[in-house]
Amino acid sequence: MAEVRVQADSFDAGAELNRFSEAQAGAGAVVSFTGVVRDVSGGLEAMEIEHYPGMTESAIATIVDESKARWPLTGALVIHRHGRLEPGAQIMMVATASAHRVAAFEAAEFLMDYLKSRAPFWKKEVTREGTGWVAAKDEDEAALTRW
Amino acid sequence: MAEVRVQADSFDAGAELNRFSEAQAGAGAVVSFTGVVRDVSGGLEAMEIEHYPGMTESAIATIVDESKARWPLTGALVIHRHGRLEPGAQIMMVATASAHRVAAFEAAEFLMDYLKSRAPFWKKEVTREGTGWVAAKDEDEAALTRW
Amino acid sequence: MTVNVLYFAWVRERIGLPREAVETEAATVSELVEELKTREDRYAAAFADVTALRVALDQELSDFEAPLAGVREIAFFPPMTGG
Amino acid sequence: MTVNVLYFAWVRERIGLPREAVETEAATVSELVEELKTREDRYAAAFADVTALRVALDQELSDFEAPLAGVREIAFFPPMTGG
Repeated sequence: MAEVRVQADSFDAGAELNRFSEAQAGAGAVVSFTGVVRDVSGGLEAMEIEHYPGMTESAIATIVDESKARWPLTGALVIHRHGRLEPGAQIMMVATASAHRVAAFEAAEFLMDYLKSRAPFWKKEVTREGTGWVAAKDEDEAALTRW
Repeated sequence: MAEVRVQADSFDAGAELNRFSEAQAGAGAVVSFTGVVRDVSGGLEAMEIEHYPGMTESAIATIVDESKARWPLTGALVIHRHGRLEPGAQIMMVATASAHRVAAFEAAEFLMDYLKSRAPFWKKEVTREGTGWVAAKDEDEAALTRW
Repeated sequence: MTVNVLYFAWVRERIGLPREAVETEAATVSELVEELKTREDRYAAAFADVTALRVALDQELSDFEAPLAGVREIAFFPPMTGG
Repeated sequence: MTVNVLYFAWVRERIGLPREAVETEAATVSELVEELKTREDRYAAAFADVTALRVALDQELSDFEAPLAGVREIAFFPPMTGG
């Protein structure tokens, strides 16, 4: 009913979406979110994602449990990569399924908002000029007040 | 940049998501929604979807144009089936892509809300006991006031 | 003038056909509806409660007070249930 | 008591190691931070502004006033940037 994967390997978002959807008996609505490394400045060589093994999995599981307590989901999926990712690479994906669209959308947004600020991942940008840790955005912390 | 398909044939949501995502240069966020025929009463044999050829395509194109005017999307995809669909079949999908997650989520929800009430499709339920047209829900009309 | 009138979903089922050419001098959608209702019981039944209906003129959503001048295609149908 | 102290992201880089065992009698996270700051400049630099830091006790987010009794693993890191 809920699946959480933290991995260095790439994943096939389309195949994951199909596999997830097929397992959702009774769901009329499936929502997916895929996050992709963007080359904002035009000079990004890679994004390095550090995480906290052990805590990462349990923190995501807690967030997923919270989403299932708030919305009537038939299932939820979270995949999040770590390690070195190049521009265009998929960083993570979330999928949610419910009888109705509003629950599926809201749960997916909730998962994304909490993964941004409450799952122990840190992003470092590698450019030709050097490296720098991505700062947390006030707007990401503020997004949590919606829930 | 925007693709609208109205078809009787089934589609592969995962393959469509991957094809869509690969075409979105500069997008950091891709959101998809898939609608599936639910057997609510336990006796549904099929859902028959009637539409208005010609107007369907132009109405959806207008809705997609409106979403692109409201959010900075790199692309949008709408696929909607018509004809006889059995429980578990995918009815339709929407995908949106943008630099940031909030725009991609909001645009996908906007497209869904408008497709529900402003695209000329009508659903008829076929059960062992007979057939009946699905009534429009007040909540679906009310959802449009959000935008 | 001659207009193509289209019916969808239960409007189509009640009237018993998906489209027909109609000769009319009606100035508005409402006037056309009144003309159709006098034709036969099945039209009167389909148009008994126009608040349960929607209308599109030349494939764009419109309303029952809209003028028909220049319109070639008129469609009547219940509220849409896509998605 | 001996606790495992973990550092992530720029905290790890400033201190120069990802984890270490620390012998301490500190009653709270804040007391442990004060002890660490007296060790060497790199610790003082990493902990100069604790409002820029987050702390997890036994892999659960906590705060700097939390007691350390019974805690085996303490992690310091900047605000998270997942997703």
